This record gives sequence, structure tokens and C-alpha cells, in this order.
Amino acid sequence: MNLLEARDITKRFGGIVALDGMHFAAKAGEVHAILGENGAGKSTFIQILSGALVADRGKIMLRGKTVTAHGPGAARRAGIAPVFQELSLISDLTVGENIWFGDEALTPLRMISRRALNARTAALFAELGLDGIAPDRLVRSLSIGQQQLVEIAKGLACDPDILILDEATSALVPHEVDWLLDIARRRADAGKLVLYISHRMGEVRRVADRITVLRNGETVGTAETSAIGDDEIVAMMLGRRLNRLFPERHATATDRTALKASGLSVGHQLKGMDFTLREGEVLGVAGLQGHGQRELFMALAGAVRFGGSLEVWGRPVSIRSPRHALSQGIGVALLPEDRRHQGLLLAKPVRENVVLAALSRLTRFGLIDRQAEADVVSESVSRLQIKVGSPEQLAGTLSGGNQQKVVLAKLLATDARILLFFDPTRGVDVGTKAEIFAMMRDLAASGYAILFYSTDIAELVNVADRVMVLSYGRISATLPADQLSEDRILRATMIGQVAA
Amino acid sequence: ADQKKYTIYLSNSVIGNDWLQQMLRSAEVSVKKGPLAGRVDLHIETVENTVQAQINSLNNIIAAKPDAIIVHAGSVSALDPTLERACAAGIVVVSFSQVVTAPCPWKVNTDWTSTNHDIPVWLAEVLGGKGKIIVDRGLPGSPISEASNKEIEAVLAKYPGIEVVGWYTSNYELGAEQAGVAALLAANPQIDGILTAGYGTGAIQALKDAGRPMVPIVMFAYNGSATACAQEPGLKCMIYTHPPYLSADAIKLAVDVLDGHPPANNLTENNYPRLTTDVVKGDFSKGAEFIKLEIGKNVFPDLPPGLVLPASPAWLDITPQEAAGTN
Amino acid sequence: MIPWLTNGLRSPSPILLAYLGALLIFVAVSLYSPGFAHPAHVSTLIVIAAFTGIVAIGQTMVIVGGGIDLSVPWLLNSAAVATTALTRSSDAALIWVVPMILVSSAGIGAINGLAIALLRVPPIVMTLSMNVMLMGLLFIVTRGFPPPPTPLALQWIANGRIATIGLPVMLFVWLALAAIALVVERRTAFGRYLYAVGSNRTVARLSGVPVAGTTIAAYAISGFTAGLAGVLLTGYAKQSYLGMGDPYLFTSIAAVAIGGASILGGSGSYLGTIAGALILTLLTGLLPIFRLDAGALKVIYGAVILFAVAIASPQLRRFFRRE
Amino acid sequence: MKRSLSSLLGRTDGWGMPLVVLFIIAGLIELMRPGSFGLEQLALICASAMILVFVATGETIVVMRGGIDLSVGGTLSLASVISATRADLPGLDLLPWLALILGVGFLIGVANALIISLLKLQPFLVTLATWSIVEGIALIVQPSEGGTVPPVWFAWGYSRPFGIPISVLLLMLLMLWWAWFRRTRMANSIRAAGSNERSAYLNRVSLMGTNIAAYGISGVMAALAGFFYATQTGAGSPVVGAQYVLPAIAAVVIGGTSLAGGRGGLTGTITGAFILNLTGTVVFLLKLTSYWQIVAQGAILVLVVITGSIVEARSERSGADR
Ligand SMILES: Nc1ncnc2c1ncn2[C@@H]1O[C@H](COP(=O)(O)OP(=O)(O)OP(=O)(O)O)[C@@H](O)[C@H]1O
Ligand SMILES: Nc1ncnc2c1ncn2[C@@H]1O[C@H](COP(=O)(O)OP(=O)(O)OP(=O)(O)O)[C@@H](O)[C@H]1O
Ligand SMILES: [Mg+2]
Ligand SMILES: [Mg+2]
Repeated sequence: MNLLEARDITKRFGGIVALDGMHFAAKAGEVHAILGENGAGKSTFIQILSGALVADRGKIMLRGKTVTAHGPGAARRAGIAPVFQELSLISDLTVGENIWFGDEALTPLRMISRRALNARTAALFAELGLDGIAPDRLVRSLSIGQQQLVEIAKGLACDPDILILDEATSALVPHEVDWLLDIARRRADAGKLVLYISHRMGEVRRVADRITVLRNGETVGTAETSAIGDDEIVAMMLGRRLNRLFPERHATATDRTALKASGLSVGHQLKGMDFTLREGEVLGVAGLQGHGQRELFMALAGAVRFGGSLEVWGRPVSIRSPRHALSQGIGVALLPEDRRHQGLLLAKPVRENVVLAALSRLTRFGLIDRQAEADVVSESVSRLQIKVGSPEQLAGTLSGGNQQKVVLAKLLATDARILLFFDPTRGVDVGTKAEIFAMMRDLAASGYAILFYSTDIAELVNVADRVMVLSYGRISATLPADQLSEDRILRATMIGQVAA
Repeated sequence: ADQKKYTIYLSNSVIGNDWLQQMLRSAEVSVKKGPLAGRVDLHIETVENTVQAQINSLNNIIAAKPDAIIVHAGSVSALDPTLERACAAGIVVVSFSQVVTAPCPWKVNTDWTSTNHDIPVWLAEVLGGKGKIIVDRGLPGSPISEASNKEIEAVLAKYPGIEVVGWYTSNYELGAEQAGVAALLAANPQIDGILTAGYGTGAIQALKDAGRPMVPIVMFAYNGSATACAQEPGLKCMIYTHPPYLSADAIKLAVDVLDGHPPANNLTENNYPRLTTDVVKGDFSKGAEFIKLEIGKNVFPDLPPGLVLPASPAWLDITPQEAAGTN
Repeated sequence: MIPWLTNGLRSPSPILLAYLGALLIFVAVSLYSPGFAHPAHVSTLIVIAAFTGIVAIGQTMVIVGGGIDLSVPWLLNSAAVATTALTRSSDAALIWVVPMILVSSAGIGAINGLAIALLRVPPIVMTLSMNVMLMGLLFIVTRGFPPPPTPLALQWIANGRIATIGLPVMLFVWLALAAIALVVERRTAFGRYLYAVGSNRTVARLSGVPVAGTTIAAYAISGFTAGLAGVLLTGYAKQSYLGMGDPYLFTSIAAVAIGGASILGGSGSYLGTIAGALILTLLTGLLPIFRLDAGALKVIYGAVILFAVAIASPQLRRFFRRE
Repeated sequence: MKRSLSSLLGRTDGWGMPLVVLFIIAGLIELMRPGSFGLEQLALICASAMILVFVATGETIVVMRGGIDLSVGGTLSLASVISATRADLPGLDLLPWLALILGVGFLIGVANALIISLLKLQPFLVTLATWSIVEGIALIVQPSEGGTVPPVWFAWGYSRPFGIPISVLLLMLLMLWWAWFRRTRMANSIRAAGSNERSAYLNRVSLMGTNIAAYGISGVMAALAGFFYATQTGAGSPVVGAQYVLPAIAAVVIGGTSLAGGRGGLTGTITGAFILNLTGTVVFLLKLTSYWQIVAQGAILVLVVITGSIVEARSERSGADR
């Protein structure tokens, strides 16, 4: 018997049909992957399952019984624990308070004991094998990756019958991914159901027993993972075949130096880095959570103060602010880590987001040139295949991957020729990933210089010309193209650890 | 003779209007010339408009142990416990203008009972006991407004021919007066008289904007209002006052008490003369005095409109220029 | 055609509903008291609304940018007193006095903006303090003396009617300023920056938006419009007086909020603010007509504001659509 | 080291700096006028600060919930006039009447919460409107300042249980209450809803429930302030509440609570209220002439806040986040 079954689920948002009569079934004891391109409706389905949204039509059945109660509380009582793609943490509460929210042990005076809460959290982390996150840290002070780990821990804390992981690995680095896949597997083996959503085919293949593919809000089909090839899955998702994920790599770097950093340092996180980024080059950055890559990117974009010196296109500059970084003579643009808090005005239309960083270019006689603006927007939408109802759709209502694309579009709309990509494919579907990689190589070929960090090491290996590995705020290795392999990069991240 | 110099604090609740400014200036002038010259070391403590701040300020003043405190109270009752403490500490306390309810302080004020009585009587008499009028209810919640509203209502009850067709609240503010009168003019095709508690010029402008003829108006004794009244052809008006130099009176009273010549009564109330274009006969309060408006004599087109008339008490000579701060 | 208008018609925006609310109040009162709709009275209402409307231009920008300006009352009052004190009733003097006052007003606004943007003083504290400081400074500079009457030219602008059509001069002043405000808000980079800063400062900063500059400019504009309203208000009152700015504190903010802007920033439009100013003016104008006591008036005033904003509530609309 | 400073500030809900500033101000006052903080003086200071503290307490909770409550202006007034005019009604007894008055405040708060939650309207507008309505009712109950408070109540306002002045005692009770409340589930839910309504909903927080709690507390506190006002002054005023609205919000902000919601606490607010209260004394002791006092008061406030924010910014900058 199916533990979970969904029939004929339909959900509209105004004119947008997110789910269109989709159906789904999963059994206890399996890891069931749900795949589909950006905007296919995966997260919408997850939100309906977990009570965050109410379907317009259709029914959900648990253990053969139709679910009648709605809301997050009802879902929780039914044993469903979601790990949301866009997270559901309260940034003003601590890690411990978030994990046990509503289930805290109370003292006789009905107070929450922070000490007990922290101890319980520490015990949970120990049991799960998580370390490095203090239970009493405020969530707002954590990186996205750490927040994702906390959200996962929170999902696991109540030992649910159905654990839903919606792109829970999108900001995790390889060993954290391994950790999570292991947990998912163990839960399935213990007779629980795990729904697993990811755009990373490798992970899906490693962990999922079965997969269900969605397209445009409809179910395309379900299959045993072992019985279906990658190409076929991708074809089901996209409705077409994908030639290749990674582009062919031709060395396009010239001798011209785009960016040269000497002794670059930020607080205690980045302790003096020297490197050179050349025109036409895609320079990869690898490293574990919190080893300085965030600070590196923020510093180069002018978002945090840094020490050391910087040369851009041969001229020494001290970048004072993101505005300064984006200005004509410098032209450094950042795709930030946290798209919802750093990248997008969620309550503003896609159009305004796309052109926000490029307004000075689109202004004539002090007024915004509407035609030029519309052109930029429509070009980005088609180039990045952003799935929007119209350019006036609010950015916050886009699917996760499409939000990421809007941030990318914003970057490309500027005149910056040094691009800092911090995990640009986070949450992006394979089809678009291929687009983005091809685009990165094209940009490099046309004279851009790109600094590229990814949590997915395969991407670095296949797209970058060289890879710098950061460890404890220093460069522990720089690997040229002919020495690039996942293994080498992983090993280099460890070297620093041993040394430190 | 052997005249001691006294330290006196003036505690002021708010500074945000013309009347209060003139009040403060009158106090300053009163210790520089006339009988009090050189007798008082005056400190003015002003707070911005909250009871709590004035209580704090008074606590600080009491801690400084002055000879006397004169108080322009932001509230008629909230300061009572604090002022009683001041009295208990042997400080002479004089409350003026908006007088407090605490029994201990000496009090100086305009005779509001007579004033509030005479205002509607004049309007009713000028209208020949017949007509539709509109009435300003002043500032909601203020005890002075409330007392005035009650008295006016009571007096008008004796004139069956006078009908109050509308009220507005000016908050003693010119813009609100103009807006209120304009709205009532729009609603009432016939209005024969206006009773404002404020500037009056807003009412005049509202009449003009609505294309109505001038009607008799009672207004407050701003120089600008009196000037407009004297210069506007055909306009009949009566102007009553509540002089800012009450502060000077209060200082004088404090010095008298300190010198050992306290007044017979705890409460001193003065019935000031009223300016008018038309002196009429009627059932006015005892001792009511009406003076004809005369440009240059009791109205000064050359002086600022915000000056409150009259400028000086009889025992002192505050020139209009001094009161206006333009000397 | 104009996209926001057509969009607005398809699913009525809060702004459209705010205008609807204004119209509803106007019609209802006119039926009850026909004189209310008399052209002379309508003109008076427009003039009164114009002052609130002008102050609210700056207030709208500041609120859209995520701040609030509580220094409006005494900035306005200072400008008004300066106008009468410096011109000494001379029309000719207006030529140098008015520009000087407007520049200073914008400058004072900019100081608010500077402290808020660069020194991170919360807007409420900064502008509240600035309000108090301006009050004190005004008395120090003028020693509190009441200034001479307003020059006649200014009186004409504020009170005059254009003879041929009978419309008040102030209507045209307001319309011109409103047009500029709307263009700035919708068509300039500054306008976009303002919404960005009000929506999310971090995103704005990382997108190269001059966050500090935008904030400072918004407060400078607010200073400017408050100052301008002060200058014009002396024309209306024919004099300046202390306390003349006080009524504009809550009305300017309420006009913005009734117009559909979020008080937390990032959304709203001056187009809505205009409706807000109209509603508030209609309310003060209509209340005397009902011959109620101050208390009852306040109850009705609050209730009507609640009603006017409730009809714009999407929740309410959803409820009725379901019926 | 730097990290510990920033985490310390984080743990204080933002009241660390304001408290330091308050002590500096108090130190200056003691320096200029020794003996300013004896028990008697302290009682006076507390008595005059308590009304603001009460109003600001409720405001803090509402702001933590991500809202704002302007209607406290009306509620305070209404409570004060009920206290001052309904005294001659039969069955006069301190406690039932106090309960009734606080109940009225609670109902006003609940009304605010329901309108805000059900119609999804902005708290600012809703409470602006209800402020007007409630103040209107206060004016109907008692058209102007005055009335008389029963002697029992008056005596209560000046009583000294256990030798401690009632205002100091109330302040201590309030702090105890906060020490308890801040650790309850309700407080966490209120913070959560103020931080991010969607996340809070996903965490099974009742958005309406937290609104009712927050505005309800605010209404009760404002009513308590009104009652306290009446017992202190022996009279009621239908308009006095208006004086406390902006200062209450200022106290909240000075105390380090962000108007964006989710953060902050009562410790900071009480600190803020006392800072506001003591600046007047500093200015008095500086012996400035009348008008300069007003300027100085504004300037000191800004300085206080700037000092706080600079120190905080410095400790934040040590981390590279954001
Ligand atoms: N609140 C909303 N308002 C309007 N449209 C919405 C809203 N929420 C989701 N959508 C739309 O519904 C569609 C499905 O979105 P959903 O988030 O389910 O996609 P997804 O499959 O999870 O994509 P991704 O892989 O990018 O996360 C998208 O087109 C999205 O824009
Ligand atoms: N005064 C400020 N200066 C700079 N950045 C700010 C300021 N106020 C807020 N921000 C930033 O704005 C963003 C949104 O704030 P906030 O974290 O409260 O978002 P939210 O919508 O409540 O979501 P969350 O649940 O993640 O908190 C954050 O990145 C925050 O750092
Ligand atoms: Mg998704
Ligand atoms: Mg937040």
C-alpha cells in the first residue's frame, strides 16, 4: 500500500498554473525523488503536502485515508516534516529555538529553559553527526549553508514518517551532501519515506529508489532509478534531449590581468590571499563552508571592508562599496550567496529587479528609457529561460531556480566585465545549468573574467580553467586545468585542515 | 528700603504658540524694569508639551530650592502633588493662566466666568436677539474650552431667537478655524454671527471665500485680528483677551508674598476691558468694560499680527514693541 | 495605454479604491448637505488639501524609502516664520527669501538623512529630535517675536482664484508639484532606488544603489516640501504663527498610509497619497456639519478612516467575491 | 574577543549599549548634583517615568510582533477618565474596578488585533483610527481634564508596601514579569511572527493569536498607565494619552528594539524610557537658557543614539556577514 498518494492536484496563482492535475504515489521505506525543471511545480506540491498551501482541487491520501485537516500543524501531526527550499527558519531566534520551536521542554513556570534547549540541540547534533554550529547562535548570523543544515536538523528532530527534502543540498558542500544522503538512506531503510528533490543528478542516482518527474505542473511518469538512464530522465524533465551538461572547454584566457589581489584579508576569515584573474579566464574557487570564500567574494564586490591591495585591469583601486565596484572604471559585479536576502527585491516585479544594477546605463535625460528597459528584460528572460508569467510578476513568487536566474540576469545587465559568481547554479535545473555554463564560457571568450565558486565540485572541474582551493582563509592549492579532478580538489581542502 | 533679591523659577509647559512667547517675554521684561527691577533672579524652565516632563522639571526646580516658582501648568490637576510638595518645602508657588486645582498655590487668572458670559451676550445683542450663529468649541479636552462651552450654552439659552446651527473646533489654530467655518458656511445658507475662540481672521477669510457678506464675529485679542476687524468695512466685532502678562502679574504676586504682603485672596481674577466696534447695551457681567476699537490707540497695524493685546498691566509699562520682541 | 492605469482597472488597486473612498464620502455628504458640493466650498477644500498634499510629497518619498519624517511640523513652522520675518511684507523680497528658505529647508532635511543613513540613527528618533531642536532654534533665532503679515503676492497664490474659471491658484501649484513627484517616483533612477532601499537595504546596496545618497535625498525632498508648504501656508493665513505646522505631522503620515503605502517602506505611490490627502480633508470638512460633540466627532473620524482603508483590503474583497 | 562582544550584544536583545549610556547619564547627573539618586529622589523619578514605562512596555511587545500601536494614546486617556469619573458608582472597590479598567484596555487591544488580522490592514492605520475612536469615547465620558479619583485609589498611588514606593515596586514587578514572559512560548511566537510571518506560520504559529496577545498586552498596559496616571494626579484627562504615543515609540527604539519586528525586549525599553526622562534633568543642570534647553534635549537624544549605533556597528563589522 502507498503511504502517500496525491490525486489530481491543481493549484493556480492568479493566471499562473503551478500544478495541473498532477498525481503522485510513494511507499514507506523508499527514497523517492521528485524531479522537474525550474517552475515545474515541485515546491508547490511540497507546500501543499506540508500544509503551507491549500490545493485548489484534488486530494491527498495518507496511509489510504484522505487528509481533511489543513495547515502546518495538521501536517506535522500526520508525521510530515518538510525541509523547505526557501527555508522556514526564524532569523531572530537561535538555532536551538528554531529546531524545537513549539516542542520546547518547559519548566514548572512554563518557561523555556535555554540551557536545556541548547543541551538538547547539542545532543541532536551529536546524534546526527553535525558539528560546527553553536546551538545558541542567532540564525540570522549563519551562512546559507549553515541555515540549510539547521533546517534539515529541524526536520529530523521530530523523527517524521515522511521527511521532505526540497533542494536541501543546494548550498551544501560535498561532505555535507554525503552526510545527508546517508541519513536519507538510513531513514528509508528504517521504513520511513523520504521525498527528495534535487537538480543534482548524481545525488538522485545515489540515493533515490524511484523517481517521479513533473513538467509544467503535470506528472510525466514514475520509474525505478535503476531502470532509467540520466538522458532519459532529463528528457522527461525538459521534454527534449540535452546534448551535454558541460560545455567544451577551450582556453580563452589572455595575458591581460583583470584582477590582481595581494595580501587580501578580511577580519579573521580571510588571512591574506594572492591571486590573479585574467581576462577570458574562469577561475574556480573551492572550499568547505566558512573557509573564507564568502568573504573573498564580498570583499571583491566592495560589500565588506578588506585589507591588502587590489589591481583591476592593471590599475590599483580600493573598492569602497558595491556601487563603486560596479562603476565604470572598475566593473566588478557579484552574484551573492543568499538570493532572497541579498539578491532580490522579493516584492518587486522581475523587470525592476533585472535592471536595478544597470539603471545608470538605461537612463536618458534623467529619465529611465522604458523601451531600453523592456529590451534588456525580455532579452534576459529568453536568454536564461526564466519562467515568468510576465515581467511584472513579483520576484518573490517565482520558483527558486527562476529567482536565481533573475539574480543572474541582473548581473549580466550591468556593464561589469569581472563577474563574481557565488554558486550561480544553486537550485537551477539541469537544462538551465547547461545554459549557464555555456554562457560562462561564452562570456569568458568575449573578454570577461569570471571568479566562480560552486558547492558542486564537478562543476568546477568541468567549467573552470583553474581552481583555487581555500582552507582556513588561505589558498591551500591552485590546480591548473590539466590537474583538475574532484579527487584532487577534495584532497586540497583537507591539506589545509591537516596543516592548521 | 532693604529689598531682598529673590530667585524665582518660571515653569512653562509648552512653547509652541504666540501667546506663550509673549508670556515669557512679559515675564522677562517685568524683572528688568518697573517696581521689580533688580529684585528677581528669574530662571525660565520650558519643557515640550508633556505633563511628565513638566513634573520632572518641577522636581529639579524644587531640588534647587528657589524662593518662588510660578507655573504655567500643562495640566490643571496632574501637577498638584508636585506643587503641594513645593509648598511643603517652603517655596512660594503661583499658578497662572491655566490654574491648577491644588489648594496651596496662589492663583492669578483672567476672570473667565465673566468673559464667557459676556461673549454670547454681546453677539446676541448685536444681532438684536435673533439669528443663526456658529460656535467654536476650542480645543477638545481643555478645561478652559469646556468651561467656556458650558457657559456660552447657558447664556444662549436665555436668547430664544438665537439658534446655534453648527459647531467646529479650531484648536485655537488659524487653519482649522478657517476650514471649520468654511464647512459650516457651505452647509448653512444663512449664518448671522460667528463666535470663534481663536484668530477670527480665518473666519473672515472663509466668509470672503464663500462670497458671503461680513457678519458679527467675536474673536480673541490678537493684534492681527483686531486690525482686520478695524479695517474690514462693515464688520462688527468684539474682542476679548487673556493677557500674556499674567506671568508678570504672577511674579509680582510672588514677590509681594515673599515681601510679606500676601493678597487677601488665594485666587486673583481680573475682568479685562474688551475691545469692540459696537458698544451695545445688555446683561453684561458686573464691571464689564467695553472700549471702542481705534487704530493706533489700541490696535496697531504696524505691529505683528501675532501680538496679543493689551501688552501691559497697569503697574508696569511693557510697550507693545517689548511685548512683540521687536524693540 | 498607461500600464498602471489599465492594470489598476483590471484588479482595483488600493489606490483606485482610495479615490473611490474619497468620492463616496464626498457624494454622501453632498447629498446630506447640498452646500458641501458648492464650487466655492470645493475650492476651499482643494486649497486645504493642497497643503497636506504638498507636505505629503516628501513624506511619501521618505516612507517609501523605509523611513519616516517627524520633523515636518517645526520645519514647516520655521519656514513660515522665516518667510514673514525676512520679507517684512514686501513682495519684492520674496524673490530672494523663498529660494533661500527652500534651500535651507532641503538642507535641514538632508541633515536628517545624513544622520539616518550614515550614523544609523533610527529615523523616528532623529526626526523627532530634529523637530524639537528646530522648535528651540526657531525661538533662539527669532526670540519668539511674532513677525509681520505675509506679502500680498503670497497671499494671492494661496487664497487666489483664477478669475476666468474660478479655480484656486493652489490647485495648479499642487498639480504641478504632483506631476513632478509622480515622474520622479516612476520614471527616474532615483525613484527606483528609493523603492529598492525601502524594500531591502542589503539588496539595494549590493546592487550598486547609492543607499546613503538616496536616503539623504529623500529627506532633503521632505525638508523641501515641508518648507514650501510653510511658505505657502503663510499666504493662506496671511501671517505666520507658532504652532502652524502641528496639524501636519499625523495628517501627512496618515495621507501616505491611507494612500496604500506600507509604513515599513518599499511600496506606495504619491498618486495614492493624493487620495489620502483628499479623504482627510473631506473628513475635517464634513464633521462640523453633523453638529456633534468633539468626542463623537473623533469616533466618527476614526471610523471613517477605518472604513476607507477597509474597502481597500484585499481580504475584504476576497470575502465578498466568495459570496 | 571581538566576537564575544558582538555575541554579548546579540544576547542582550540590543539593550547593552543603551544601558551603558543610561549609566553615563546618571553618572553625569550625580556628578553635577550629588545625591540625585537617593531613595526619595529615585521614587520621584520612577513615579514620573512609570506611565511612559507602562505604555512603552505594551508598545515593545507590539513592535516585537512586527506591528505598532498608536491607540495606546486613546486607551490611556480612556482609562484615566474612567478612573476619575466613575468613582461614585456603587460597589466601589479598587480591585474590581482595576480589573474592569484593564479589561477595557484588553478589549481595545483585541479589537485592534482582530481588525489587523482579519482584514489584513496595516497596524499603523488601524491603530491610528482606533486611537481617534477611543479618544473620542474618552471625551464623551469626560469632556475635559478633571474629575476626582476616590481617596482609596489616590492612597494606593502613593502607598509604600514593604516600605518601597509603589512606582519602584511596580517597576520591579514589571521586570519580573518580563524575565518570565520573555522565556515563554508565547514570547517566542510573537518574535517569530514579527520576524517573518510566513516562516512563523510554517512553524505553526497562530498569526492572529500572537496579534491578540501583543495588542492585548499593549491595551492592558496602556490602561494600567491611565489608571496609574489617575492615582498619581487625582484626576483624569481625555487627551493626556496623546502625549505618550511618540515618546513610547522613541523609548522602544532607543532601547534597541527594531521597528522591523522580531527583535528587542523590555529591558531596553525601560532603559530608553529612563534615558528620555533623565535628559531633562541633564539639561536642567547644564543651566542653559530656556530655549537652548529644548535644543539640547533633542541633541542629547541624537547623541545617545549615535553613540549606541557606532559601538554596535563596530562590533558588527568584525564579522564579514552582510
Ligand atoms: N505565490 C505565487 N504567486 C504566483 N506564482 C507562484 C507563486 N508560487 C509559485 N508560483 C509559480 O508556480 C510555479 C511553480 O513553482 P514551484 O516553486 O513549485 O516550482 P519548482 O518546481 O519548485 O521550481 P524550482 O526547481 O525552481 O524550485 C512557478 O511558475 C512559480 O512562478
Ligand atoms: N538597517 C539595515 N541596514 C542594512 N541592512 C538591513 C537593515 N535592516 C534590514 N536589513 C537587511 O534586510 C534584509 C531583510 O531583513 P530581515 O532579515 O528582517 O528579512 P525578513 O523578510 O524578515 O526575513 P527573515 O525571516 O530571513 O528575517 C536582511 O538581509 C537584513 O540584513
Ligand atoms: Mg522549488
Ligand atoms: Mg525580519
